Amino acid sequence: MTVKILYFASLKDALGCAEENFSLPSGVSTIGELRNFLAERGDNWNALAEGRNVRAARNQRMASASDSVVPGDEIAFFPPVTGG
Amino acid sequence: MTVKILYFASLKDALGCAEENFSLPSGVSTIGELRNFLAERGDNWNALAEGRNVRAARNQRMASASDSVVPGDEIAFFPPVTGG
Amino acid sequence: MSVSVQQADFDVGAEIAALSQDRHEVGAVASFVGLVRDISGGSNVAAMTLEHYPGMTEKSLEEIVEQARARWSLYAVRVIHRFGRLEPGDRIVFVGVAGAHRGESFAACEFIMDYLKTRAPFWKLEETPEGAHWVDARDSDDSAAARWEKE
Amino acid sequence: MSVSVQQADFDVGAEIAALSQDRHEVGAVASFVGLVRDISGGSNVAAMTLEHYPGMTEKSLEEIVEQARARWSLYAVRVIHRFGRLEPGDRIVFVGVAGAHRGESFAACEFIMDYLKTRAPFWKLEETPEGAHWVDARDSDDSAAARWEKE
Repeated sequence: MTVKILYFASLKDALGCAEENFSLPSGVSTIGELRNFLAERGDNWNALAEGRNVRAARNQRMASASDSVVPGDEIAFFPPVTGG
Repeated sequence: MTVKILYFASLKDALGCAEENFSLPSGVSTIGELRNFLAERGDNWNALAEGRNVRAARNQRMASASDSVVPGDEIAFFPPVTGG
Repeated sequence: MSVSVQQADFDVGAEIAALSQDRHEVGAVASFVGLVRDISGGSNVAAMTLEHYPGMTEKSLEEIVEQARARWSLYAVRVIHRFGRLEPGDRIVFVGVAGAHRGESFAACEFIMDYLKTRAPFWKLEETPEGAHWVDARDSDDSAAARWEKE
Repeated sequence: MSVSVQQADFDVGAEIAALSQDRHEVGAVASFVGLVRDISGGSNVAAMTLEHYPGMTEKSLEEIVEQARARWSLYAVRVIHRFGRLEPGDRIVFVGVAGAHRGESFAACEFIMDYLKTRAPFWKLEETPEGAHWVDARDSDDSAAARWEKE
């Protein structure tokens, strides 16, 4: 019933967390719901709050807030990309 | 009172002439007039006739029919370019 | 293999030559090399570190290449993106596209760079005299990518 | 020297590297290599000979580079065009442009190629099984060059 969550770049630094295994609580079934749940952890986790410019990927593909999250997924949150 | 005239590529082949020194006759003072005069030489020279897709340069810069020709000029006639 | 994500530098001449090697139908190779600049937003940059998302990086680049191949008729495409610590003048990224004619090669090369800039998971951390900081994404990169949606 | 007209081949990797050598303000090098194709208008091409107008060729290429430099802020530009007999797979032309950002480097590189195709005095004579013939200019090259007039 867990998902793997990865954080990158400035978001990783702000949260002090690169990776965690997370048990999906009831009521959390989309990327947007997961993000809101994590943002409520307090302290630095409001870096994930609505209005912050955070992007998400599900199983290594860009995802939107309405995309589902199911156990076994690899979810990632990160700032807009700046490679190239 | 002469100009140097160069011919390139398919035009050179059609005329059987790469280069000539040419005495400007009276009444020939523009690129267009020079081209018309040469086209009247007969035989293959009608490759220079109006309607044929011929470009011109004066002193190594692209020129139009109304540009002047004066003694000492280097004039060139050639087909549209196809390099690159 | 058309996509590589690596720490090592690459040989631009060899990569460009490979795109037309034994393919005499290729008439046009357009390519792009992105380099570390020594200045960014008015600050001197001593070095930068490129972080990426291993696994997703390769997938996203391959998807971008597939999209380019679906839009244009291309004979060969190559994308290399480095990660790790780089200094001013160092190469960051290479994109090379081989086609029959220049219009499609240029368009596909620019398309891949525009999409890479907004969709491939890389992030730059710059070291400046004021300290290290993450580079902000540029709005101009979003609009560069967006123009391909309209066409 | 930014323009060369020569019979000899050139080293693409060295040319691209030279565009950003000791210029750490360069972030984007766009380049183009044109090659002899083994097919043209449905005929097999065994070889082609590039004729040019010595003197005017160099001047016209230098003028095109000046126009690109007037339009965009560029750090370095390089144009090499070969003449003489070339075979399929051989390089014909190189255009490389170094700028701060990719938009201007891509645009200037494509601009130079489009203008070169319509304004630089080169002509191609192709050898095919049906004999040698001069290549006709393409209308698409005129329209490619014309689009820069409007912008």
